[in-house]
Amino acid sequence: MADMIEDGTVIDGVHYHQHDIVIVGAGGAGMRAAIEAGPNARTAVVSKLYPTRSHTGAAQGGMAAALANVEEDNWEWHTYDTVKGGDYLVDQDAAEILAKEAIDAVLDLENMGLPFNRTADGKIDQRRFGGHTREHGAAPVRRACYAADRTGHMILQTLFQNCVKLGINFFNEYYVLDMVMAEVDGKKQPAGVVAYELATGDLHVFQAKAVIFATGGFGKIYKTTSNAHTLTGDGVGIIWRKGLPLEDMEFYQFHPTGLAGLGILLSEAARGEGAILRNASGERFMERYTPTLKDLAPRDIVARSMALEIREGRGAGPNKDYLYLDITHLEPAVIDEKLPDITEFARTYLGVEPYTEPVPVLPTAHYAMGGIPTNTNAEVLQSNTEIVPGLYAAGECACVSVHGSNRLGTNSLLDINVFGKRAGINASEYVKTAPWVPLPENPAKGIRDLLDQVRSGDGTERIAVIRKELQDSMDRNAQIFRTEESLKEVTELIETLRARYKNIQIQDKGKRYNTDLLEAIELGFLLDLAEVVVYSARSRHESRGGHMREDYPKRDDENFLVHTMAYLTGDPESAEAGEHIRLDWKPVVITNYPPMERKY
Amino acid sequence: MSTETIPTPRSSYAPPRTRGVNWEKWGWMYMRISGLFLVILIFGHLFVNLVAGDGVRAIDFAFVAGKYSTPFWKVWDFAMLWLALIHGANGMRTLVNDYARKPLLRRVFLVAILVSTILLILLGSLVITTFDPCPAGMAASALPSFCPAP
Amino acid sequence: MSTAVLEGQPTAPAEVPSFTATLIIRRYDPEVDAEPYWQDFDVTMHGTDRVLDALHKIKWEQDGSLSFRRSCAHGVCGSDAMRINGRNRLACKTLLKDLDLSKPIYVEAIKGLPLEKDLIVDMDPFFESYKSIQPFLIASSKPEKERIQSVAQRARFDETTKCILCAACTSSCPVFWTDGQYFGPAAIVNAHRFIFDSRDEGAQVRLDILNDKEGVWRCRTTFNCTDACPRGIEVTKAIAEVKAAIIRGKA
Amino acid sequence: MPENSAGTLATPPSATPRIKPPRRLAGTVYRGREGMWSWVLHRITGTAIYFFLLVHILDTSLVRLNPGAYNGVIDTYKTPIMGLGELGLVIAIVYHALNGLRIIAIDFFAWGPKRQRALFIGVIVLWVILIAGFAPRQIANIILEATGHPSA
Ligand SMILES: Cc1cc2nc3c(=O)[nH]c(=O)nc-3n(C[C@H](O)[C@H](O)[C@H](O)COP(=O)(O)OP(=O)(O)OC[C@H]3O[C@@H](n4cnc5c(N)ncnc54)[C@H](O)[C@@H]3O)c2cc1C
Ligand code: HEM
Ligand code: SF4
Ligand code: F3S
Ligand code: FES
Repeated sequence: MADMIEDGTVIDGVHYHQHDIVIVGAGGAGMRAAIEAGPNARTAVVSKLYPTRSHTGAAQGGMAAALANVEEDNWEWHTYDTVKGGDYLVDQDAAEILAKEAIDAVLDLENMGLPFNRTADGKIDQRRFGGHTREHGAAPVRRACYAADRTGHMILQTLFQNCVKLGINFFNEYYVLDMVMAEVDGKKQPAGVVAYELATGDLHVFQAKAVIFATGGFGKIYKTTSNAHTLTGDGVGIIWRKGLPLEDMEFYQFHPTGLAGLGILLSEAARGEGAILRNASGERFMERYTPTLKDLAPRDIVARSMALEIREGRGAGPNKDYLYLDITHLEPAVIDEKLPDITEFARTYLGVEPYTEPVPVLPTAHYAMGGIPTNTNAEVLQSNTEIVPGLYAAGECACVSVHGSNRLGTNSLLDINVFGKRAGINASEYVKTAPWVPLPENPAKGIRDLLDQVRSGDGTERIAVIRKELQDSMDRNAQIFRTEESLKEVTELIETLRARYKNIQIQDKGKRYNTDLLEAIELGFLLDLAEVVVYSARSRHESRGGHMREDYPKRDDENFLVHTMAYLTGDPESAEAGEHIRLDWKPVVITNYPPMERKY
Repeated sequence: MSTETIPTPRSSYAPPRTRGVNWEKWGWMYMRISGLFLVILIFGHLFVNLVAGDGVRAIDFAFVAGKYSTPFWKVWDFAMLWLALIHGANGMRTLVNDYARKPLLRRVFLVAILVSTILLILLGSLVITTFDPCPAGMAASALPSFCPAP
Repeated sequence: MSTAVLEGQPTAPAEVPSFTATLIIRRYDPEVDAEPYWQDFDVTMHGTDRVLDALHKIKWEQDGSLSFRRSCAHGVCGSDAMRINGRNRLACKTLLKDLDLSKPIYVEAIKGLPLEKDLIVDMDPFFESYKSIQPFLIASSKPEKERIQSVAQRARFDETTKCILCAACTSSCPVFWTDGQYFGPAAIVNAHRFIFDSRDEGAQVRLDILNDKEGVWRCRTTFNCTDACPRGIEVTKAIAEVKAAIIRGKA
Repeated sequence: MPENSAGTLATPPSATPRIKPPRRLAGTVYRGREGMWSWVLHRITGTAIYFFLLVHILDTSLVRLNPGAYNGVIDTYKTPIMGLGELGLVIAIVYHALNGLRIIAIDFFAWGPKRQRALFIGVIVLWVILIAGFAPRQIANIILEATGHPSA
């Protein structure tokens, strides 16, 4: 056994580091964890991007918390909305924690310096958001705390600022590509991670007592997405390849209002401030679908209604294939104060002036409800009940599950703060007593082989082509509406793409900043995750939240009020998904809210 | 990959910022305040010397002596001399700091500016304060009209 | 109609007439090149495409070794500041149709930071400078709930909270190019964000830091930073406000 | 209105370019705008004036040391070449002074930075006017001097 290798050692070109806690990812969740872990344990944050480039910075609308600063509200209503919004697939104990700790999460951020918008009496201002209601659905409530329409930006900046203050140790532009696991007392535990340094092409092994994954989402399995180019689900993919389960992967959220054709998001905050969705004839069609909440219904419902409008020929534009988001009735001063960025997006990218013209919009792939299963302590599960000691996950890459089958707007920025913090606290507690897990011999070997193979590959396939085919097909077949037929089509495509992926060639053979190489590796993760998403979706014969099966249009609580747990088994190289994916089911935790029909 | 790795391309951060007397703030203020005065002083100077009367053609010793016979123009030029020279020298210091990268070269330039400024200010002040409008040995035609005949 | 309603894309972009753009990119790979050199690429693009799309197209279809940073692709993460036709821009926020396409488009790395490869520069000096102005709230009390701040007090520093640390400003500053010692506009913008925050108690510390030889006084009001800022921050104005605060002795 | 905005998706590359391509050098010259070029000019003029001032103090000092020599030097100022040089100097000083006032306005007034472009245009306009007023006079004087006017 290589056992312990001292910090700073370089063996055979591989650099070794030792930290009590290694956090993978420097987005909102990763940095929130670092703020808790940093002062208590030797912590390193390893991120493939400079922290402030993380996609948390793109979040716009707000962060939910029942502060009751502007109108009556309480955390119990928030819990209810979260459960109902997630179509009752939410683990209710977790949702309670989320809603309860929301208040402190917001106050923590304010104390750290986040410049929230203010009410007339100087308190944190709040606004409406889809699915957030008072008195269990009676009417929309102002619950989202916000900083103009760049709440995520301000969260990311504030967390980074506090990391600077605490002197957190960052390894920026280091791509974590593998987790090293070793057996302790017959149980698999993380011993560290292997990272690729973009600048030099060197490999680094970060030995750690505890590893926290906070690598964000994987929206790039789709073509039209609000997600960044870098959101390729590496963390989720690494966990998957270790044989650990992934939960509820079929539930992917489509946000109703992406800029048509581009996917750039126009926050729900626009509708929170009064924007209206209209079809070609100018009709406010959401009144027909959800008379109470109208445009502020949860995202799955709005996105589905939009898709129906288009399907039934009421779309706008020459091809009747998009709808309008109308804010022309809002005062320009209000728009400038509360929605400055998104109006600028419309101007810059579509050349539309939102003061006077409605903006063409379409649903866009947005958020992964599923991911690495964790309990409410952010500990990663290796089965329905058992945890992996020392392994944590938080943020979009994790599935607690507080979002169930459909996340409410503003609950994710909340999620990353609440569970990021929990991950940081729990990991620091854990490493106080936990022993070092010995590193196996040559821990970087697997990744070095993979990199060498990709680098030296002389096949005929280009990664961009494979990626595009995947993304196009996912958009076509695994989007808002799914059928057995469409899912089968994309399953078959993924099978061939996986085969073709083995025959790729990259052009950049160098060491420095070889983004060509990393895009190839990222594509590997995308293929893996798309396969799990589609496989899980095919097996869920019901419609719930973000998962709409046209061939099974009803929710089926009898058979499917359970979380999907997908495992990689057998020969991962085997062609058919069924040969290497095993599905299992995990019960949903229900405390106060028995499943009911979902009406808004 | 072998043990041999290419040297890290990340250059280390630049040396610590040099400390010393903070000339910058007062220099900055000075540039602006002196600038305001200089506008009046220089424009007045230019006007009287180059525009009024016969313009540049009128300038000769007698012209200067005539101006300096009253304290008004002495004070004027004295102020202009000091303000402009220090302003210019401070401006040149900025330039040198910006563009002279080698520490030695920078030093040489800065000292040169300092020395020349002091010398010129002294020289100029001396000239203005001790000016004699009717020096001996000049042809009467070259002297201002108010000089007593030699 | 098939099951998938939102068949592929809104077709609008597909109908857009395509056009050829020529990009001339300043390439450099220290592993093989002694000096940076210019290389031409022709790409077929569409109406709403951005320079970033063109770069991607080159990377994905012509030359995979072309290296540049990017992430969000809509101007909020600050990854892809580069010099496009002689001015600092975000590639993801520069639409091709706003450029003169009858001539080639010149793309090169931002200036003033060490060039690493192609369009990638070493950002560490930039972040060091940012860190040295103590970019975090300094406040002694820890209230039970939120600190109270009026709408007007909040508005006072709103503008400078928009910064995405893209370095477009700092690397457009002629003073920064001279020796790279100047704190640079981005650091000052981020200091401004705290100096004028009514909740912060560290204004004096930051003003002292920026009163340094390499601080605000080196700014010669050339406005390149303001012109370059993709977030529309009036950077020069923020710097002027910091100067004024130093002179008055308090924010 | 809807059709209109749909059309915007299909806008072809606009005919009026905003940023024109630069010259191709080792790296391109930064295409700054008014602010940067005004500063470049300010620097150049400031430096030019500074060197003139050094010489000017030296020659004026002759007034104290040797009036005869002073007249000799001043006479060279009246030659056409020096006359033109002097014109250049005035052009430089006027620009530097006006732009200096612009900088002061930017620094000390809240509206300054926002109006810097307008101020720059103001500087240029005033500059041209002042020079237009001064140049003919100076040139007339030079010609008169060159044609041997008696006042020397
Ligand atoms: C446009 C948009 C708007 C949104 N608006 C809202 C909103 O208004 N309210 C709300 O609640 N939620 C919103 N969301 C959702 C929310 O922003 C995200 O879910 C959340 O920010 C995810 O945070 P994270 O910390 O998990 O991941 P991220 O912020 O995405 O961070 C991921 C981190 O992991 C790192 N990483 C990834 N892979 C690797 C690797 N292999 N090695 C090392 N590091 C790696 C990255 O560098 C990055 O630092 C929005 C999302 C988008 C896209
Ligand atoms: C006529 C009135 C003048 C005004 C209003 C004026 C104003 C200014 C101002 C405000 C600056 C500071 C610029 C900055 O900080 O960015 C400056 C710089 C400078 N001035 Fe003047 N000035 C005047 C005359 C002069 C004279 C007579 C000289 C020469 C001796 C001179 C030489 C310089 C130089 C060399 C600089 C430095 C330029 C730089 O750093 O870019 N100025 N001037
Ligand atoms: S001030 Fe503007 S240009 Fe400068 S780093 Fe911030 S966002 Fe970028
Ligand atoms: S570009 Fe530089 S000189 Fe000042 S106005 Fe901006 S910091
Ligand atoms: S890619 Fe994020 S700012 Fe351009």
